[in-house]
Amino acid sequence: MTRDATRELSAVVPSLPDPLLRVRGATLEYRSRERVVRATHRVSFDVLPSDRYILLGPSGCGKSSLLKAVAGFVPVREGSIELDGKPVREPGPDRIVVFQEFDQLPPWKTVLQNVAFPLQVARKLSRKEAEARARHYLDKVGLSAFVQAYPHTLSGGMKQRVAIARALAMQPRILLMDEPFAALDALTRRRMQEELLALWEDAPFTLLFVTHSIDEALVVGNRVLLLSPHPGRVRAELDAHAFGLHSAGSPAFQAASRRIHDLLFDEPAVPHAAQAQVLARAAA
Amino acid sequence: MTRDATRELSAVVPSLPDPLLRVRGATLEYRSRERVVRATHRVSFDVLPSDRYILLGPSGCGKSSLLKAVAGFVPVREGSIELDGKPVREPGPDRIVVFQEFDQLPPWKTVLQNVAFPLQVARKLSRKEAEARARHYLDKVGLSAFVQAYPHTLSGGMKQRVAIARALAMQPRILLMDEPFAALDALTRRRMQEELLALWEDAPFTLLFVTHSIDEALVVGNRVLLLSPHPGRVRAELDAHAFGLHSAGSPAFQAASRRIHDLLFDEPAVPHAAQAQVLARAAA
Amino acid sequence: EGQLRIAEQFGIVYLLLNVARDQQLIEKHGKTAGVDIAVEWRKLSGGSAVNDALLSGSIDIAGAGVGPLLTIWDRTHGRQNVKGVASLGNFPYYLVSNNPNVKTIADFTDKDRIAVPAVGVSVQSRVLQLASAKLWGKEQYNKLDAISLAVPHPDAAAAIISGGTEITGHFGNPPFQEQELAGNPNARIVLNSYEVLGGPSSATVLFATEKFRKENPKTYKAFQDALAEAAAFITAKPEEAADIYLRVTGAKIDRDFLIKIIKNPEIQFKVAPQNTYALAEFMHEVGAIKNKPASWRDYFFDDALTAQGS
Amino acid sequence: MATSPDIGALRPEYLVELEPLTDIEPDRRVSLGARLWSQGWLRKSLILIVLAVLWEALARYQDNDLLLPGFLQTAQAFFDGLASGELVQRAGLSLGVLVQGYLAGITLAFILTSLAVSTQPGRDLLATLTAMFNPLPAIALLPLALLWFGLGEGSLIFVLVHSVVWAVALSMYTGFLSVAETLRMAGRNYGLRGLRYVLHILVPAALPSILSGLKIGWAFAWRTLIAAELVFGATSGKGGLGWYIFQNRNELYTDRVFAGLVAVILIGLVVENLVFETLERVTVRRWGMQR
Amino acid sequence: MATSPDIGALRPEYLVELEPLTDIEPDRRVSLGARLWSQGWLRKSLILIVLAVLWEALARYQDNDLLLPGFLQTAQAFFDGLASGELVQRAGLSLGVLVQGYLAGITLAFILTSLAVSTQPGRDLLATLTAMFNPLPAIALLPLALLWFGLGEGSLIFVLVHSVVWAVALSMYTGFLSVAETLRMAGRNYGLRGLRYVLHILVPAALPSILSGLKIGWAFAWRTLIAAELVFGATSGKGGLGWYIFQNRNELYTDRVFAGLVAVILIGLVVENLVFETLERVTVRRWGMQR
Ligand SMILES: Nc1ncnc2c1ncn2[C@@H]1O[C@H](COP(=O)(O)OP(=O)(O)OP(=O)(O)O)[C@@H](O)[C@H]1O
Ligand SMILES: Nc1ncnc2c1ncn2[C@@H]1O[C@H](COP(=O)(O)OP(=O)(O)OP(=O)(O)O)[C@@H](O)[C@H]1O
Ligand SMILES: NCCS(=O)(=O)O
Ligand SMILES: [Mg+2]
Ligand SMILES: [Mg+2]
Repeated sequence: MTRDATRELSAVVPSLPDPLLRVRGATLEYRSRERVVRATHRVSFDVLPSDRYILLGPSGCGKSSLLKAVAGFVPVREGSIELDGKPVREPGPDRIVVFQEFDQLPPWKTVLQNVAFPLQVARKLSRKEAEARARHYLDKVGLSAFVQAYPHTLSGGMKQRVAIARALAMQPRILLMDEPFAALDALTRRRMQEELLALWEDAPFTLLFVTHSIDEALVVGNRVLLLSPHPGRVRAELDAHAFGLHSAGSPAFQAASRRIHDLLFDEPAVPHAAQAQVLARAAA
Repeated sequence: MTRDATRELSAVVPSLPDPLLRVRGATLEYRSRERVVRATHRVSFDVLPSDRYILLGPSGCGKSSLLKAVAGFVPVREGSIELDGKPVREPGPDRIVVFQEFDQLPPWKTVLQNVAFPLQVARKLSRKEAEARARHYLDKVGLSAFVQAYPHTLSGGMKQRVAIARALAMQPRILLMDEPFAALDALTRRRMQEELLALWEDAPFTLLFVTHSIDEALVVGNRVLLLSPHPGRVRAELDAHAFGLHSAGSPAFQAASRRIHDLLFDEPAVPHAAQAQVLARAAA
Repeated sequence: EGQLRIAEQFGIVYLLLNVARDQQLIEKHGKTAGVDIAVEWRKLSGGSAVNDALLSGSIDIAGAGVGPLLTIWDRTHGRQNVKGVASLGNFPYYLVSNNPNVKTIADFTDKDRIAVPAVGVSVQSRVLQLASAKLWGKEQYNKLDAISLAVPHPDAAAAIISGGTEITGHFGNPPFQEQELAGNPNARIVLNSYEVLGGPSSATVLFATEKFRKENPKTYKAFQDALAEAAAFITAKPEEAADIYLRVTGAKIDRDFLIKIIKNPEIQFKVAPQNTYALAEFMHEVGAIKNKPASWRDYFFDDALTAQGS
Repeated sequence: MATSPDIGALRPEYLVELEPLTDIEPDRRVSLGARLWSQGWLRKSLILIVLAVLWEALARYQDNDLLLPGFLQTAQAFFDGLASGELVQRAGLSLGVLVQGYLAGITLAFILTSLAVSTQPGRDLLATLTAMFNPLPAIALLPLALLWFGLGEGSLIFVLVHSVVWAVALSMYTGFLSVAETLRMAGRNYGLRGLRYVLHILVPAALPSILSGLKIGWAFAWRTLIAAELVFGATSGKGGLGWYIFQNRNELYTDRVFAGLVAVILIGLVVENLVFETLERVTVRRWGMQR
Repeated sequence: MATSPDIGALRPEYLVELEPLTDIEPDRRVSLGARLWSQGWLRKSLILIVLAVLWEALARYQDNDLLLPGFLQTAQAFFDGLASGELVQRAGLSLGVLVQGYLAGITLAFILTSLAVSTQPGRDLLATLTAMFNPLPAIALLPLALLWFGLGEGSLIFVLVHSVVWAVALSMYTGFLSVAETLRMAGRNYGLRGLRYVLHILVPAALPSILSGLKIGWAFAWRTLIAAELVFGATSGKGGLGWYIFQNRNELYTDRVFAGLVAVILIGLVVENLVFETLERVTVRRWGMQR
């Protein structure tokens, strides 16, 4: 990454609030006995309080890995990740994640318990309060009728919506969402986007949001980080605060969308060819 | 369902070829000790040879269930499903499925083996032939560099691409794809759509394709079945053969997209409220 | 003092203990000597379990065969110094065969199998070895070990009685050997331990550690007196002894059959050890025990009760 | 796209106005045969009957009731044992010890496994101890048991713990290790750690393996108890089922030996079908974690 | 949206021209301590040494070498046994039988489980047989073994099979039942059925459970063999380790008894660390199915 990208952004513009999340030169790697896969390479960015910060990039570029690193599941191999000025060391309920996978719901808990349980554990709510809040958010994601169902009886999209409700109900310091709406139909997706933004309007929280939809990035986010193909490097950071739920179709929106599209397309040709970064055949 | 929707479509228009897949009044239900959930209610449709037939509908409306029923995994509770005039009874390699879930790849096989193995089993290819064909299709989905990787080291989108390659390589009688591109970024998704359509151009196959993206439905499909919210019933069958990869943005395309959008939106209000169809507290 | 934990094993060879227990003889003699003795009766199975229990201090008096006594005496020599307290009587061990071709041990062939509790190391095996040594010479003493098998008495007895298995011989003990003879017309005695050992000899004995004897002289004495009285009782009233046996052990063995065994003239209920030295000498000879006892007095405590032994 | 446009014209589009769904009819009745077949206890009883008949036939063929009494003869002895109350009392004594040893073994397994799942030395310790001690027969522990616990229940429980703990720990640990990564992450994300993490995430997620471990442990506890009771015998007439079997074996009452074994089998069947089966139904099967 | 527009102006957008990646540096060296710590055998050896020291200390404290000989004394007896060749020969004999019984047990378990996974009667049969026979101690089978197989290897293998088959079948079956639905569907979708389906899909998918079952089965096979050799103890020349232990126990050579047990333990450790550990590394752990 070039020097001007790693510069201290907040130092340049002193009137900005201190970043809540500060990622500096974060390199993420997965190591196994046979090979080392570099997922991201020296990625830096700042998420300010109340930001709706989007990570956008091609499949396999390390978006999920970055999110997991912020959540404390994947250690940085180089660089640093700080939350409120303190390095991220381990997972915690101040950073609730909506994972990309469908198996993130404990199958032994009903939909209601799935949402209520972490509230009891992490927010110290009584069972009653927790369930009341859980019902509230399950209603928002349109699953009121399924509160007593077990996860294995839900469709893919329904599972993801439970996970979304769980995360929203937790009201964490920073909400980490990994393609949360990918499994949802146009209508439901739209409703979810509305809910998310309405909640944010009510009481602004900080959001780190992975998506692969350019339009969604512009609608949901106020700031978009564009990542290069594997291994992910910062390609650009763009402003998106001007666009909202009702901007789609407007010429400015379409122009922004096209711009991002081109930034992604204009990568040196055959971006998939040399994807695997086989660094070494180490004997760990 | 009303009478005119269940009518024998091919009988009305005698010059059409016989349908490859014929679904008649298919009601699907999941039963457990505690409750019975009706996933679809008397759904009928015909898929003609070389159709690219799209199932479109809100989350939880039974799209995946329908696809699984066609694949032979979920029995119809009422009605019938016939392939080539023979009722579907069990799964088979003539109907290869790309599942919606990410855990459909045997974790004990590398990416290459995951694609090659079913070719050896079902297409009776030699190991060499199978691997050659597997490599060919893995290249098409941009995973050449990862042929030796195990599935657990892949990103969500990469896993789905392996499943797509596996399905394409099998060249089945009918290809069943359940939101195959949902986990993919705009660019990769576009490339996948192109690949799929190019393969179809090369040698037309029959495709039953679940998506929640209206645009994707219009681009990929030549025929779109619109399903109502839970439990899924046929809302409309629309023609989409006029639109292709390069139609997006054209006024006709946008009109078609809006029309479908409205059909989905115009459902009686609060479609999520009474979703669960708790038929009985049966003691099975 | 005042506490006595006794471990016995299964079988009629422990009849003496059963009578002492039923008649509360130990308590009685304890009272006479001025101690209240709380007696605890344990049933264990197998010589090793008895050894382990004694050495771990879980029991005070152990009952087992002469073979185990010699072994434990040898191993604890100069340490715990385990020695015999009394004999439980003279019982013959019969080697019973249901193979019509086998008249003496010389007739066993490779096809035959002799069941013993533990090949090579059980009393039965030792006796068999001694007999072999006499028959074929010292070097050949373990010739029959090759066709011996470790089989628990009841299974071996069942096999001998019902036939149909490879087991054609069983060197058992009472009452199994009597049951075999009674249960299968083909069964006959091929070898009698008395012949090998030179006359009626102690089969089952009681033993204890030197420490126990030293620290509990009154209890120890009371116990020995009780045994003596029990022996006299059985000899005098075999029928009553049989009833006691049935009562105490809860065994369901036929009463007449039991009385017949008790009255068997070859069986003598005596507390003084008899004719054990031949076995001890032989075990030393073949290296089973390292210390050579000068006489049977080496491995029995020097008590008035056993002074009449041989 | 390249499809000829007339195809669209051949297939008219259509639209359906949906009425509210009301006509959902009740269950189709299933045939009597199918309903009977769906009763697990009936199918299993059938199997038991077949086994009993086979046993009886085999016994008659062998015609050697000292080694293999028939089913009927054993049933007779069994009911005699029940009637006299002896079998019930003995089984009660054994079960008492068994349950204590079993629970102690499970607890120990849980502690070892929890340690193993949270620290590297714990992991090595579990692997090493299991590999070392699991193959050791109970008799090997007898001298130690006697030294430490004396003759009696203490030693029996010690031996039982040994026979339960390793198998249960192995199954539990395998279950823990196989919990899906996403689920682990979700649990850690709630802020769960240590014991709460194990209890709230790992245990339920590994429940299928844990249950199979518990079943195996239960069976081996029985086996070991029966074997150990032979050695430890009885204090003043107070022996359990193992002693009952041993004593009757000594007296060549083979039918009673088999009656004792039948008691073991019946208790096993009851525990399997009432306890474990129910547990599985209300947990792993209900949760869709097992078919 | 509601964010004030000036915030965007405060944070300039930026774009980075990416050069091809070349400067990926090699592995950081890890410290010697960390590298040593990462060696499993070293950590485990440490545990073994600690255990040996504890043992020796305990033995000296108890000071009763007929019940608990110390580590050094046992080591002496062990090396004597090795030197005389007796231990090796006995262990060889035992292992020979063990492997036969173990393999037969696994095969039977596999057949039962495959049946169970494909048919309802098979399922009932497995559940019933396991619940019935698993708790039965090996001695219970003695009369039957005598009748059917006579004394010697046949009977030993029969008893071994009994001790292996149920535990392995239970674990295997649990593993099969817990295979994720999508994976099953994928396999059926290939057109796999029957045995091929079991072998190509269920077995690898259930491998963690199967391996834990195999480990448990292996341990129980050892236990049972040792116990059974006492009983079926072959003829004196041909007895295995169990025989060696039994004989020496009878003769109160406790150090040799422990030497025999140490042989069992060592074989257990070798099998665990060479066979099972390797198997796990190249399968379930490599495949990400187990941590
Ligand atoms: N557990 C793992 N072990 C090894 N490599 C991994 C692992 N998880 C991810 N990777 C690799 O890291 C890279 C980035 O993966 P990541 O899941 O972060 O991508 P992503 O941007 O989320 O992609 P997608 O949009 O497809 O979900 C990929 O090349 C992938 O192969
Ligand atoms: N295994 C199951 N057991 C019980 N109910 C189920 C099961 N699978 C699905 N369902 C129910 O069936 C209905 C339809 O599910 P299905 O997965 O077919 O929906 P879908 O249209 O694919 O939704 P999505 O777009 O969210 O994937 C849902 O209400 C769901 O709760
Ligand atoms: N069947 C033998 C069991 S055990 O006593 O070795 O645990
Ligand atoms: Mg991802
Ligand atoms: Mg679906």
